[in-house]
Amino acid sequence: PRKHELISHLKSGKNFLRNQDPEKAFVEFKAALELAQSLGDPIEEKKAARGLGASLQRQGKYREAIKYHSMVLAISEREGEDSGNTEAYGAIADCYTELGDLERAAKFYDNYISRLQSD
Amino acid sequence: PRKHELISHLKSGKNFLRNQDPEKAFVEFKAALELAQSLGDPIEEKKAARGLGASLQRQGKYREAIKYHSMVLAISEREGEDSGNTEAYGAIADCYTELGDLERAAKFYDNYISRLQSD
Amino acid sequence: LETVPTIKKLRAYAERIRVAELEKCLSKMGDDISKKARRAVDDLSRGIVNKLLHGPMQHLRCDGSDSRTLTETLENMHALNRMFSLET
Amino acid sequence: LETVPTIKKLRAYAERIRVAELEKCLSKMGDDISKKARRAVDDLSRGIVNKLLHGPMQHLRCDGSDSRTLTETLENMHALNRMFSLET
Repeated sequence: PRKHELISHLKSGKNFLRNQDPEKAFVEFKAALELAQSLGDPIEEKKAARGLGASLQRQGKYREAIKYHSMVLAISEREGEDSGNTEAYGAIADCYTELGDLERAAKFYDNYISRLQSD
Repeated sequence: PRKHELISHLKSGKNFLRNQDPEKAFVEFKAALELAQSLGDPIEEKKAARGLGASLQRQGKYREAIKYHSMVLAISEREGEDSGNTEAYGAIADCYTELGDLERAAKFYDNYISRLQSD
Repeated sequence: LETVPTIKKLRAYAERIRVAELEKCLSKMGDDISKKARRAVDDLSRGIVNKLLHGPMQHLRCDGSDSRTLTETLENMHALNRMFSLET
Repeated sequence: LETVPTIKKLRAYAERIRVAELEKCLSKMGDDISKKARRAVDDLSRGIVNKLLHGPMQHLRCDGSDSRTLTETLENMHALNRMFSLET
């Protein structure tokens, strides 16, 4: 039931993102993140964090977006399971590029690139 | 029943190709082509023709391969349905490249390239 | 470091294609698709894009210690900008 | 015309990736996959590859009448050869 609610927030979030409404998407992903955390579901927790990062990026809030994309990396480390990391490294690098911090962007892109060939 | 036999020849042909045995693949695709023609099934007919082309290509028989890849284009024209054409133009061009006829290869690649963006 | 914005643009270019093709595929497959299948199809789309981008991306990131020269890296960047119309 | 062999090699390079990823996907999806789904997944893999290759391929084929110069086309070819290791 709460898992069902969680999935439905993720789905709405994605739809809002697709329809260019990142503010509403943010609200959905935020609700999803809290549910995923209380349910102890790391896979959905990562999806919510990634969604939050993407929503903030679309709003031009790059510093905050980095915070949520980094959360994906932190969850991976905590769980010993690295799905979603390639995308997170790429997204963080995109944000640093937007912020003009090319030095830091390059470091994250290097992590991203080194993972492109693995599955 | 005969349709079932046709599908099974196509499947074996693909497996032989995957296992680097183009001679045996050719035999399977040849049987599939004859069945498809007698059943009047243009979609499977194209698959068989493409398989025959690929089998011959792997054997270095580029002129014969072109014949079968061109058959895909002919079936498309006959049926007014162009699935498989992009791949056929590309494969014919590959054969001409192998034969050293870059002039003709370029013409077929141009047809191939102009179709890459469509579905 | 001049090549960093090109990496970002090339990623975005490929991601647009990936998402558009994935949505077409999912709509063809209909709603009766299992979670496992959904995941496999998503992995397929990412796998193809990532493996195709690996070479170009790597050749946009080679400075200093690397054997590839800066000139070559910049030439790669210019070619990619042209070929994918990344500067428009 | 010097670029023609590069077109062939780039096509083959991308096709190897496409087939490998497609087979991984199909094996994950198992045998219970419908013909329609099989077709949609195949189209997805071809769609992504074809759309990603369109730009580079187009920029390997421009001679004479075209506004792009031969020099630029050759530069594109050299960059692609490097980035996809097409000459090894």
